[in-house]
Amino acid sequence: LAQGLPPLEQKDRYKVGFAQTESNNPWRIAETKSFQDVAGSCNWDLVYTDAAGSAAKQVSDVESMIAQGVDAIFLAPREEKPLVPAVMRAKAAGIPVFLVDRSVDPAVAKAGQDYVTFLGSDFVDQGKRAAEWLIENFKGDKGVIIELEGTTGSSPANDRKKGFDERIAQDDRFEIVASQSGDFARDAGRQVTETLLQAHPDMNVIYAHNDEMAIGAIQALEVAGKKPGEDVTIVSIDGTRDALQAIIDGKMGVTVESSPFFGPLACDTLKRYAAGEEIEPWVKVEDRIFTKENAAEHIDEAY
Amino acid sequence: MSRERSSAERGVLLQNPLSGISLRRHGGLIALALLLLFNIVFTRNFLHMQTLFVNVSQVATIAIVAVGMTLVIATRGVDLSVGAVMALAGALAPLIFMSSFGRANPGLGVALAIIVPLLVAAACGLFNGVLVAFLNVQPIIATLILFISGRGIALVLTNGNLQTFSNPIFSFLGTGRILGLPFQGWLALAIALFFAWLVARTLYGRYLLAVGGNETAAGLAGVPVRTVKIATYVISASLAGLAGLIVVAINSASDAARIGNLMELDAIAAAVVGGAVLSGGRAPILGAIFGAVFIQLVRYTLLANGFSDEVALIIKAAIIVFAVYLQQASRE
Amino acid sequence: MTTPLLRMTGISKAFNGVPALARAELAVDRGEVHAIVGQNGAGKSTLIKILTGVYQRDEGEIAFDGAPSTIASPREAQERGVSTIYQELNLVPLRSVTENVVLGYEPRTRWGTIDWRGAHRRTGEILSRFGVDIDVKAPLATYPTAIQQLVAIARAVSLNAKLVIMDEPTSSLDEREVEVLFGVIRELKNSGTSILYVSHFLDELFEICDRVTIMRDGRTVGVANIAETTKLDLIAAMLGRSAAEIQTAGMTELAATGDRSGELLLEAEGVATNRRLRNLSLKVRRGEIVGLAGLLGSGRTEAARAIFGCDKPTAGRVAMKGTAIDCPRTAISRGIGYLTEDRKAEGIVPELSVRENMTLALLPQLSRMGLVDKAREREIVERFIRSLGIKAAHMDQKVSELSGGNQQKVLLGRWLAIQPALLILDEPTRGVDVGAKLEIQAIIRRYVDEGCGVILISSEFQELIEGADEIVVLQEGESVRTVSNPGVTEDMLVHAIAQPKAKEVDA
Amino acid sequence: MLGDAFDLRTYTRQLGRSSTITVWIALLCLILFGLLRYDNFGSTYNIGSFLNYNSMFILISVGMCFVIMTGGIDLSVGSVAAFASVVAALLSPHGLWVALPGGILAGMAFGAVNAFIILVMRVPPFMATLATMLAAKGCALVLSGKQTVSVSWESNFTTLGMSSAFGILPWTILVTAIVVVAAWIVLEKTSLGRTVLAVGGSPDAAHLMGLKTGRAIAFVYLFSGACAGLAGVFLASGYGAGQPLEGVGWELAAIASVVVGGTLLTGGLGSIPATVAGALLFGLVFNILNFENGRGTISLSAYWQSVIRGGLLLLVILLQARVQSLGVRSKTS
Ligand SMILES: Nc1ncnc2c1ncn2[C@@H]1O[C@H](COP(=O)(O)OP(=O)(O)OP(=O)(O)O)[C@@H](O)[C@H]1O
Ligand SMILES: Nc1ncnc2c1ncn2[C@@H]1O[C@H](COP(=O)(O)OP(=O)(O)OP(=O)(O)O)[C@@H](O)[C@H]1O
Ligand SMILES: [Mg+2]
Ligand SMILES: [Mg+2]
Repeated sequence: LAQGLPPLEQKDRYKVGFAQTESNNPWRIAETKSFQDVAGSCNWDLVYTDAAGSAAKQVSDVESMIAQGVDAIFLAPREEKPLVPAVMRAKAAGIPVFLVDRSVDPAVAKAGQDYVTFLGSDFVDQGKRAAEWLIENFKGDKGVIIELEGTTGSSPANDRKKGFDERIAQDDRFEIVASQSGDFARDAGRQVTETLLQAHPDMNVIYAHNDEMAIGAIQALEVAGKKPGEDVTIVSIDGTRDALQAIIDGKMGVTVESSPFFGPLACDTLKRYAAGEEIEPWVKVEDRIFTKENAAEHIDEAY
Repeated sequence: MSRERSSAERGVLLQNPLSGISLRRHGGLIALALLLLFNIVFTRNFLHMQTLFVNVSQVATIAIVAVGMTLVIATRGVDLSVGAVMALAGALAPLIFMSSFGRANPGLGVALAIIVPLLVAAACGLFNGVLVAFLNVQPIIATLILFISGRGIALVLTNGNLQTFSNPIFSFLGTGRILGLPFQGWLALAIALFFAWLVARTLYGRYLLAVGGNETAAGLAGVPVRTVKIATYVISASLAGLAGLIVVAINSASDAARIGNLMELDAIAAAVVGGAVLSGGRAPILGAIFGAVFIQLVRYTLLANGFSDEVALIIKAAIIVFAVYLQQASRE
Repeated sequence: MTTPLLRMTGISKAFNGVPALARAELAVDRGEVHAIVGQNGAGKSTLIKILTGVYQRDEGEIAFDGAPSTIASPREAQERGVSTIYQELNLVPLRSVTENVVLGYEPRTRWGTIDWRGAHRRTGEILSRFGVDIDVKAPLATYPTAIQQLVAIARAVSLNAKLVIMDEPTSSLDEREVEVLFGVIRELKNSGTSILYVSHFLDELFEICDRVTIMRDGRTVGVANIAETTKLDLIAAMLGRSAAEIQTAGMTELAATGDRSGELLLEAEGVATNRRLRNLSLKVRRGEIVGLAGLLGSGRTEAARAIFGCDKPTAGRVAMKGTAIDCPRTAISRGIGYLTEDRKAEGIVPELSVRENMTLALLPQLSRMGLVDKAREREIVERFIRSLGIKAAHMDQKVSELSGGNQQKVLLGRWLAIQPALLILDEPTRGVDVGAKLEIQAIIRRYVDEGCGVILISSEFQELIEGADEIVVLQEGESVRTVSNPGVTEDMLVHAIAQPKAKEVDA
Repeated sequence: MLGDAFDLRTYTRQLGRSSTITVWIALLCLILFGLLRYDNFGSTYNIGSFLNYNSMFILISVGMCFVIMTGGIDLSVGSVAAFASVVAALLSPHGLWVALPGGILAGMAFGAVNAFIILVMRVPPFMATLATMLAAKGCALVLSGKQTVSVSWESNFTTLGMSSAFGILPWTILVTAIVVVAAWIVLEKTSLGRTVLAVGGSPDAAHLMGLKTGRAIAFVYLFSGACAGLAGVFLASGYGAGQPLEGVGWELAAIASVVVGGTLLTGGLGSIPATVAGALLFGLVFNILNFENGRGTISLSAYWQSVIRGGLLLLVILLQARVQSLGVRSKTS
């Protein structure tokens, strides 16, 4: 086996820790639920902790899992850097760690060495794909973009901004005239859009870092008498049920999937690892892209 | 004798409205005027009906909660639970009108979806009030309990799920218009006027100020201290519940994890900028509305002029300090 | 002649445009006990606060100890050798007695930390000079007002100041403590310390002071050697009237007249509360003033609280016209009023106006369906401001801006306004000037003559003896005996108070 | 009835002692509960990591206790700790002896700003520190470029947060213990500490008594800032990153700890050891909830956890009220 990774014996039943970051949005809730569901089918005793948005608490949560002697830990890191100690301590205690949905600082901790693998998608890529869809599908000659950022300073917000902004800069039809935080929330997304609409009445594209803010933006547009989908193109990320419905209704252009359903993949990966298989350092989740063409087929799987 | 007459004359002088207008006395108003001026010059499309509309619709919830907060602060308390109570009320409403009963009786369903959450909110206020009035728990701590767990209860009720709906009658609370301005704006105004009248003209108002000013003395003068306190917390929570319903109605969605997040801070800031003193004994209700407008306008200004979130935080902090400073100076 | 220790000249001070002092003067010599007298609101306390840097003067000069004074804060005042006992007791109730005495001047150990043992001992020693022997480690708030006042005095005296200012130090002390205080003042004087002494008890001045400055309406209207003046002259100067005019009035206005066979108003029978009231029995009839006498801490205030329903009785019963009292609200609705002893903590609501303070207890009667009838309110307040002679700029002035004595009148007005059948007065004339005192006494008397009952608690024997029809004597929370007027003399009363417990009832 | 509620005399006599007892009893009960119910709850590993994590909360609670004793409040501690963690992380390449004082000074800078706004501009502490809470968060984000900031792993900076003195006692715990003892000595044994209490008890009186009230108030905010700064250094050093988004809700946790420890929010009374007990009590709840989830019988959702935490706070408060009234009764009978 790879250097230093703690082994996992093959057992019928595992005591598995899942260290969740927070539960204040539908995406996280769907992710947690996915783990809880799979715990039953995969024969796990799930030790679930919730760090309530604090990286430090999440490290402490992982430590309490270590103290309880779990067999393996699935960690959804709050942040890349501060969770490194949690990974290291688990490794020192001989417990294999699987990272879920976000990774930790690759400069300090390495897959296949300090932790088993990272299961997840690439936030930067999500932003980039949203930009690409926009570049391909935008009909007008001048795209005036308002960007609704996620929680200031959070890594998905930073990454989704980076991916989108870099890609869109390569096309001079587009200009981002305002970029403000809507805190990943519908209400804030709505209020920010209402305000920015006043300051930038000529805007015709909204890029939201998640679907909730996009829905809020749609509401703001409607109140202001604009037609979302016609006057204003909306691109977003996540793939929630409401977003798919908005796409079907023609109010939204695209949403790049960011699947929260890690449970089955986690179960599978754990089994493979216990069986002694070599695990690739990044178990990529194939994120689909939902548009008018396929939204109707997938709406029933959405959360 | 002669002295008496001259004191009376001085009284007249003091009450003379003209002698009252000075820079210091109206610091808050001047700050607001400066802010407006800045916007008129620098913010695009500021003098626009739609701007007024947006701001009124956004300020309404803060204003409503700030009115209740002002009353609580007047008793020397503070209510940290408003945000959580908003979430609780906001989570309940869709549960009710989307239940099978609510669907079967749409009219009654919506009525209940407004009344029941308000009652639950009032019950939260009762809980806070009883802790404060009967068990002498310090208000910050008493209301901290619901601050911590109120949102949790809302999340348990909804299983953490976002509830989305389309219900035009209920949504009127948040999206309706009267004379071109948002319904909730008129509602906030009506609430403010009502409570301003209540404080100025009624027994409750006088008792409120007495309890906040000197609880012991008030009790010895026959003021029903506990009743007054409990009533005040109930009012504050009920108003928060109403604000929660409005938020849910605007969004056509209820997200218990987010409704009313950090509302307590906005409401307290609005109350204090409006002239409330945390040591109790004053209840400037119209001031609270002024404070809410001020805070909303600061937010709008920073957003519309493209200040990034982190810089906006620093500027907002400076403006709050400055506004309270002016408020303070004008009182001394 | 040497330069005086303190000379204040041409001091003016206005609050919100309302002058409190207008070119006031004051000079205190070294080693003298100098009094300031004047009506309530004359500006005595303000003058003192300007000296100690609490307020900044608008104009005028101060020279202290031979140099122009630059004192800008109480701290500096203390450092320059001025220590002060302010009128509104300024101590920290939650902290221990020791801390209240030594704070800022704690004895230190070698390590620079506070030497608590030394501090407690020192505090004990200082207090024992005043004949007070208490647990100095207990929070100050656990002791009655009088003890707190003595603690304040002890602190001021222990600072080894050149000038000790005492603003109404005796207002809550009884005669014994006053004597002790005078002893201490004489000691201070002999050691060369000057004392500035403010009091409304003019008799005291003649006993202890050398010179007196008289103030009226913010002005200094005279300075006199005590030996060369009379009480009457002082009063005349204070009030700005002629001596002859004053002389016609008696010294207290309480003097009993009417018959005392009125209907029984209040009856307390073996009442005990868990605030150290152990066994109180008394009866009050219409048209009667019942005095409560006792030593400091004998439970007079506790008796009043029990009657008013503030403290739940653990034994016995209180009945007003046959019905029981269980809380202040019922007491008020049954027609009882209670003027408390501690004006600041239990009386005024400082943020509210004179008007709002005065009608606080009356409000239920002033309002219909929860709505306050403002016109009637103003009218009533107007009337009481006039009849009580309250000096306020206007009725909407904040009550905290009034002088102490005027605040007291506002509170008296609060209770008179409800037209109670029974009024409990705990030290009603504390801090009230002679003129006002007579007025208040006259008001009480008029009120009793109209057929109401009064329970009067006073540390001034004169007030009790002349005023009360019956005096119930308390010892350690028990009503031990009753003496009846006419015929009570000061000696008799002192005897009754001091005599060891043994139930007996005078005829 | 009014008597019970407003009897300051008996209240004060009882308050200090009985509330302190309540928090110790509650803490003891919780520890016993954990020891009896869960395996490994009492393991050195769990105790060590528990104390290590909670040392940050103990620090800010002690700072908060001083502020509250003056009748003030410091809502900025969480953001200030986050800000200090960013500063310390940025300084970490220069080693612990630069980053540690740097972080503490960063915290004290905000303490100084608080003191200035409160003392000079006379803005009430609640509003002043609410504003600096926003400002510190903004500064942390600006300084960090909205990213978590990696600390240097080459310098000795992480020694503080990740290793132990003499190989057994984590440095964080040791340092925290020293701060707690120092704070306790200042409060109980120095003029400054007593002035702090006096200022809280009655600000006017303290001023008229000639105490240096301004100095005491400035001190408590500086101290609270320093404690938050030190907590921020722990945060950076122990978790390998400066985190501008940390510290949310820390101020309320600290206030709750202080109050459960028997300190009056109106000032004038307070106990350092009981505050520490309060901080441990709240930390323990999280620890126990994590263990409870590990028993696999029920898997408590995060929402239930917050309901339970609120419930526990309620319980402690009810207990406190009960003990107080018992105390008052037994005292007087
Ligand atoms: N802080 C204040 N604000 C406004 N007015 C004040 C203030 N302090 C005192 N005054 C006014 O100044 C005048 C003098 O008050 P001061 O307290 O000096 O009287 P005094 O001679 O001490 O009376 P007393 O014997 O009742 O204590 C009063 O009319 C009072 O109302
Ligand atoms: N010298 C003392 N040492 C300790 N405690 C005292 C002392 N004097 C009074 N007390 C406490 O105060 C309690 C009652 O004080 P209270 O104020 O009711 O007395 P009072 O008779 O009303 O006197 P005052 O005239 O000062 O108001 C006593 O029961 C006692 O416990
Ligand atoms: Mg005076
Ligand atoms: Mg008394």
